[in-house]
Amino acid sequence: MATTKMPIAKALNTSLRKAMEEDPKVLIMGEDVGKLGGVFRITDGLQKDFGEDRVIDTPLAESGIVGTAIGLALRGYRPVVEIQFDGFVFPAYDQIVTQLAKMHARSLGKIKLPVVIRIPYAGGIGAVEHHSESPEALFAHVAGLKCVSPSNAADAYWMMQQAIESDDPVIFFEPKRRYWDKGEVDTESIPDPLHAARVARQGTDLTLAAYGPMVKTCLEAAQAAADEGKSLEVVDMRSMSPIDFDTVQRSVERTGRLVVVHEAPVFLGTGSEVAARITERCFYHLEAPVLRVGGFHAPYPPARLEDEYLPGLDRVLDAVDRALAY
Amino acid sequence: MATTKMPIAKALNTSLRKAMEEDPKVLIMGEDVGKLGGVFRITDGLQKDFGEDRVIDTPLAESGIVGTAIGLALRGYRPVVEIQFDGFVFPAYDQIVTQLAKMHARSLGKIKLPVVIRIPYAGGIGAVEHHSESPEALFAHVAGLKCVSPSNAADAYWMMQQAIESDDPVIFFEPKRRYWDKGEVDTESIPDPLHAARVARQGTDLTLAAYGPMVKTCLEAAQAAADEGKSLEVVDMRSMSPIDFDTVQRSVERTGRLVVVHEAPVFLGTGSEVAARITERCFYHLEAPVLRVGGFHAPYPPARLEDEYLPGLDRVLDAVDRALAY
Amino acid sequence: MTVEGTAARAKARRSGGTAKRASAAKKKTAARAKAEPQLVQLLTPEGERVEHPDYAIDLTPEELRGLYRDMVLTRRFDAEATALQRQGELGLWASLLGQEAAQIGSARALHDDDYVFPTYREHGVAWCRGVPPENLLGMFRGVNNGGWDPNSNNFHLYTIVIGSQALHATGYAMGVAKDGADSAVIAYFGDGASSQGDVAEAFTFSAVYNAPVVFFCQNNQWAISEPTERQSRVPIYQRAAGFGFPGVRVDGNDVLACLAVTKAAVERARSGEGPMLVEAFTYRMGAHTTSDDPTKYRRDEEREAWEAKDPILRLRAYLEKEKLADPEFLESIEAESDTMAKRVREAVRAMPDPDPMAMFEHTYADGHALVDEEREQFAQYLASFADESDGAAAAGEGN
Amino acid sequence: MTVEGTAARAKARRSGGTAKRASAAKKKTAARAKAEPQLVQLLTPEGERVEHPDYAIDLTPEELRGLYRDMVLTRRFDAEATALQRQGELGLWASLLGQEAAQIGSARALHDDDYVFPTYREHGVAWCRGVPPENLLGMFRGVNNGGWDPNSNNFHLYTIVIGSQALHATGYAMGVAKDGADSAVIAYFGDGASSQGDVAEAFTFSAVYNAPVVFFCQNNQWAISEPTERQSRVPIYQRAAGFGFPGVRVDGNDVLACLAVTKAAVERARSGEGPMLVEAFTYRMGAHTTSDDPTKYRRDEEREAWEAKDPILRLRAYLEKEKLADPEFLESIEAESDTMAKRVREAVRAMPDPDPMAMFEHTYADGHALVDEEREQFAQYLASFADESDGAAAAGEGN
Ligand SMILES: Cc1ncc(C[n+]2csc(CCOP(=O)(O)OP(=O)(O)O)c2C)c(N)n1
Ligand SMILES: Cc1ncc(C[n+]2csc(CCOP(=O)(O)OP(=O)(O)O)c2C)c(N)n1
Ligand SMILES: [Mg+2]
Ligand SMILES: [Mg+2]
Repeated sequence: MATTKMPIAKALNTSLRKAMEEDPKVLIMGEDVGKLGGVFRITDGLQKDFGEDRVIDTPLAESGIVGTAIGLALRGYRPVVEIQFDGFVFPAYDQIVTQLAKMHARSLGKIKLPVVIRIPYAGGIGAVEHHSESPEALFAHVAGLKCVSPSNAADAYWMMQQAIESDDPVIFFEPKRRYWDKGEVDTESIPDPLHAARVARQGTDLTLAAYGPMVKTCLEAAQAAADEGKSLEVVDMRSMSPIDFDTVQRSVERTGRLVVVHEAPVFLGTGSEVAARITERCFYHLEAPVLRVGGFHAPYPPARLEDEYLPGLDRVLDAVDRALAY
Repeated sequence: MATTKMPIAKALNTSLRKAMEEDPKVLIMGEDVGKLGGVFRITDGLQKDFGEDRVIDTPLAESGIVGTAIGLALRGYRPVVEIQFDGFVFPAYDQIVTQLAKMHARSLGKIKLPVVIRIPYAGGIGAVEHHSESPEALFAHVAGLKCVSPSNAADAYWMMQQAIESDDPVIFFEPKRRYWDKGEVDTESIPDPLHAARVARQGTDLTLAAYGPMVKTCLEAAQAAADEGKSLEVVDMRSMSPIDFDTVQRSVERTGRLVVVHEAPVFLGTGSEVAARITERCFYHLEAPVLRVGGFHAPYPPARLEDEYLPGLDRVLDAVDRALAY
Repeated sequence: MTVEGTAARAKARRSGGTAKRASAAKKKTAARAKAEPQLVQLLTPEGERVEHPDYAIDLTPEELRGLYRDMVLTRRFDAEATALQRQGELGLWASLLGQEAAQIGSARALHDDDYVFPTYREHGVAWCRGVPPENLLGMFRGVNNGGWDPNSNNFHLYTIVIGSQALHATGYAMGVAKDGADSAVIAYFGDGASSQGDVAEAFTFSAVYNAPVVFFCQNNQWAISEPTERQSRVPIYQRAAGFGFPGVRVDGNDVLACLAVTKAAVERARSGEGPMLVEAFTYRMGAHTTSDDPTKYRRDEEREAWEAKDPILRLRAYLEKEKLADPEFLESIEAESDTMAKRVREAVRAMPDPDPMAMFEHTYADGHALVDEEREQFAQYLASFADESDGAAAAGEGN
Repeated sequence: MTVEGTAARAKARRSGGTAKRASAAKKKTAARAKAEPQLVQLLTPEGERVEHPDYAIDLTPEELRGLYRDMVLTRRFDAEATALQRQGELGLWASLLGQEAAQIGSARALHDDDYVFPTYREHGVAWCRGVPPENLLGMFRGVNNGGWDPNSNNFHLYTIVIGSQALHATGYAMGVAKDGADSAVIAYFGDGASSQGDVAEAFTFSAVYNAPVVFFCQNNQWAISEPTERQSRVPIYQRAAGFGFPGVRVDGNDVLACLAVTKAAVERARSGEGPMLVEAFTYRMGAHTTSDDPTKYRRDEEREAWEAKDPILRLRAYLEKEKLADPEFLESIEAESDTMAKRVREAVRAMPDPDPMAMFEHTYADGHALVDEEREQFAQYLASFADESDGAAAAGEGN
């Protein structure tokens, strides 16, 4: 078994390298992805080994990056685009929502756009404005896109492989503050399907559902709760579009209670959809309303406030307590 | 009393004219808003009377329109921007989300950006692609923006007055297929607050919540249901950010059942937030899960399919029946 | 000049207005008007053949007649589509009337393996690429959002959001270069679209990567109700130089000049010299679309002046003068037009409405659980009516 | 050329690659290198005063010393901020090292009633506008996202998303013109930002409305790790002509030239002649920010070559040669620098962390029900800890 312990960042780098080795049509595009290897070094060493023709430093224009990636995909390439930080994806939003998401349908299936857009997202790294946002709901709402976020190194490796293989556009949200978290990666195992959720910890009293950076937080919360005698199940959703409601539903049917956790603002965040749909599916199983823990309806705050803004153990457990109190 | 019967389009035109007369800082900007008076004629006659300096035909660049509107607002103007159709707002999305929405907070309150962005939205007019979309959730999720949509002529008149008076950016969604629906407008009455919902029809068995174009559909559904002996209450939400949950909650506390209706796709549409929050607030009052009727997770379909795609009487009543069956 | 530091600097105060600005602006406008550039022209409005030092062209009689045929058939198709809209068969139509030379000339400069990215008005280009004309009408009828396979004719789907396709063309051309292929790519857009950031970004990317793409801007003088002065205060072809590639303005109503200039531009691209911008100076003779009423914003005289420059009459005058077209030929083209129009009309009328379940197809290539769920629910919903009409009365009226 | 119609057109097929492209591209590059344009320069790297036909300047000794003082203090402030970042007082710092002349020269060309739209690196411009230097540090410390009132000094907040502010400046300038005021607006941006569609749209809008705005591009040769060739294959100042207004390249390490050229540009704007683009050719001597490691992508020799062109040494050499600055003056500036640095250091260390409840302030000017609800809930949540610590132990650890 080819199992190695590596951080998420390295798992992504390894996965990109493998995809490039296996398919000459795979390209990397973005700002500073070449010599520098990206500001987070996710593409480190790739330009050196695959050349400037396949690892492309682009002009500083996100609409241009995604727009030309679409053109390259039309020509048969499989571009993997890096957006430097979450807050800089919006200049490309029109190309993503209006073209990338809709061209397959517009062509009645004749055009396929296997484009991956990698976005290091979410907070917790003490950064300045626009470097800590969680915009996933703004993409998941849009039909034609798929959205995923790994929470650990093995998923980072495999989900990137699967995203690149996908013939649909995938917005790949990378939990930047977890880049250095290490985990075992088995490059010869058989991975879960890209859009399947997974029970990351079993429990009986309440289900915590999360994805990306908040999975770790939820696992820690579950541990803390266990010390207090509460048994929490943690579902790693992994995919925000589609959402694997079946897995969440099965868990809630067992536990009767659900708290959804994400960094993105609660209002119209992905948690609202989980709450609405799981309530519909589990109306007679729920002993408490689905509660949500997430960001506030405010711009992401300056770094010195982010610990207050971000859902942490205490806020998760506060919601757990409230749900259990029903 | 200055009450006149007029279509929504005329009410908007009258309201814009009034705002321009009363405040020389109010400007109109957009594509074809001048001589042509806009493709829907909402700004008809305004350039003739207020001049090219106040009713500004812009270059065809939506980011430029919103970006310069921000600059004009910084200089003390109150721009009212027209986006020609819903699907064309995305080139401006970065300026709206990253600048317009956040600059007040970024400046710790020192900068105010009283910009109104008018978007004729939603479907039902048999148009080609990009001319029938309902992107409101993509704006309502973003802190710093306010989002409203009138359903009738009186609201169109007054809500536009209030949006222009507001010191916050307002995304003003105009239900384009209702432009020609007539209603009484009393220009001397005292309007409801801009973000207050309103019970548009009283009922006892179930609440229908909707805004913009779907209010009429819901009122018709309520009428049809009445003929079958079911008493539906209709709440005209009017505002999607903030949502007046109190009014919806009070209604649901009376009826015990809620169906939310919008044209936008159900998945992560505003209905998901209404469902999640009302379930939280009314957990012990709800006799059925909150159901949602809306668009499918697909690009807006070609015109010959829109009658199937759009929520109509039958689909609303189907959801009503399902909710009542609990 | 103030050179003191922080402390000495007084709080800023705005001074009152002056009239300086207005008069200077006026001077500017006058200077601009004088600087109107020359067009590349090979055929005058009167049908005289003229030469241009940089752009020569030598066509066989058959080729010349072919261009005439293309233009006449395209115009006829366009008129038929307008009529079909009036008759309620189409929801909308965007006429190319007046732009036949720009479209046919540029499209006939292309090879089969070149790739075309159109706007929503390139019906003449589509014709030259071999897209069956009736296929263009699906989206205007509302039965689809693009009714042909882009790869069958290397002719991309119509793009409605203006300017976006310039980037797709650039990316495609970057791929052509990567493949080492020697084909070219052409992106069409309008004078209005030239203001979009996406078009500027396409200029930047194509220049930086030396991509084999030709930007073909049909400056038809109007973007719905806005004249070109709302988009630029200098001729649009001049935009290119500042991005590091050449631009040229061609008489867009002169099919020979459009052909010659586009040919030169695609040859340049193919031989690795990178992008080029062609501005075809032409005129939108009709309304923006069938929904538009140009009397609201432009004067009839303008249109009338352009009628004298008609692209078809001009070529016809030349053909007749040179005895390249006899009445028989001209009649045969008319007859062919009639047949084509009839065929198109019948084909459109026969276009079936799509099946409602088609809404759930093609959102994704690899499937999506939510779409499956919604498809299933909608099918059940539809089925419930069947049940009801078997049994009791339907619940509501209409959908 | 193919002139047959639909039926005769064969299905498109791509032909194989050729080597033509590569060799042509090489030729191009060679031609480009030759065409490097002249910079406007008034002070050579050796400190010699030279004249330029279009840009004269005549400064008093005091003004010259003022420019020197501005540059030295700015550099010292910048170094102090870098040190503060290393000491953990700031989360990040974007150094302007090497760009002092571009910033001080351009900023000293402005009137108090002109309005400035900076990027995130215009610390020298902020200094000239009278923004207390420590106020710039709040956002880099993470206590706010912009710590000054833009209207106090007509100096807008730092804009991080590159290029966006060019449109704000243009809109502001459109407003100035509407008001009939005779002030000007200046928008700063970098070579990297010049690729953004927003910058092109700002060029379009400013030209079409003849807005009194100066676009000041500091081409510091790098956009993080990307050299300017990744953004443009011709000098950036040439971009302007294609939008219908002048562009000029100035020696960005020559404070006199930057002052003279910017002065001409803002005067032009004020007198109603519309926008102008100034490209200040300079160099980012340090890392992009304190998070960046330039050894990954650029060679030391490049930096060393630019050291010889240092903007401060150059002015100092001139002042000394002309006997405009004696040791006493130079020492006084050093002393002033020390004092300023100390004050800044102390001010930063004293900056309090914001109150958590501040998250709920200023999202809206007129309030918002959801914010009120969340504020209330969060206050209750915080209060619950107070309760608990009164009574039992806290539920979890950390937030
Ligand atoms: C981004 C965007 N904004 C607005 C529109 C609405 N619109 C459709 S065509 C058009 C005018 C385009 O003018 P031009 O580019 O000159 O092309 P023409 O129609 O003259 O061929 C406008 C504003 C659009 N399609 N896309
Ligand atoms: C839209 C956007 N994309 C990416 C970034 C990340 N980023 C910050 S600065 C920078 C480089 C900017 O280079 P340039 O414009 O030359 O300015 P300089 O930093 O050299 O002053 C990048 C890519 C950003 N801030 N905004
Ligand atoms: Mg046009
Ligand atoms: Mg730079």
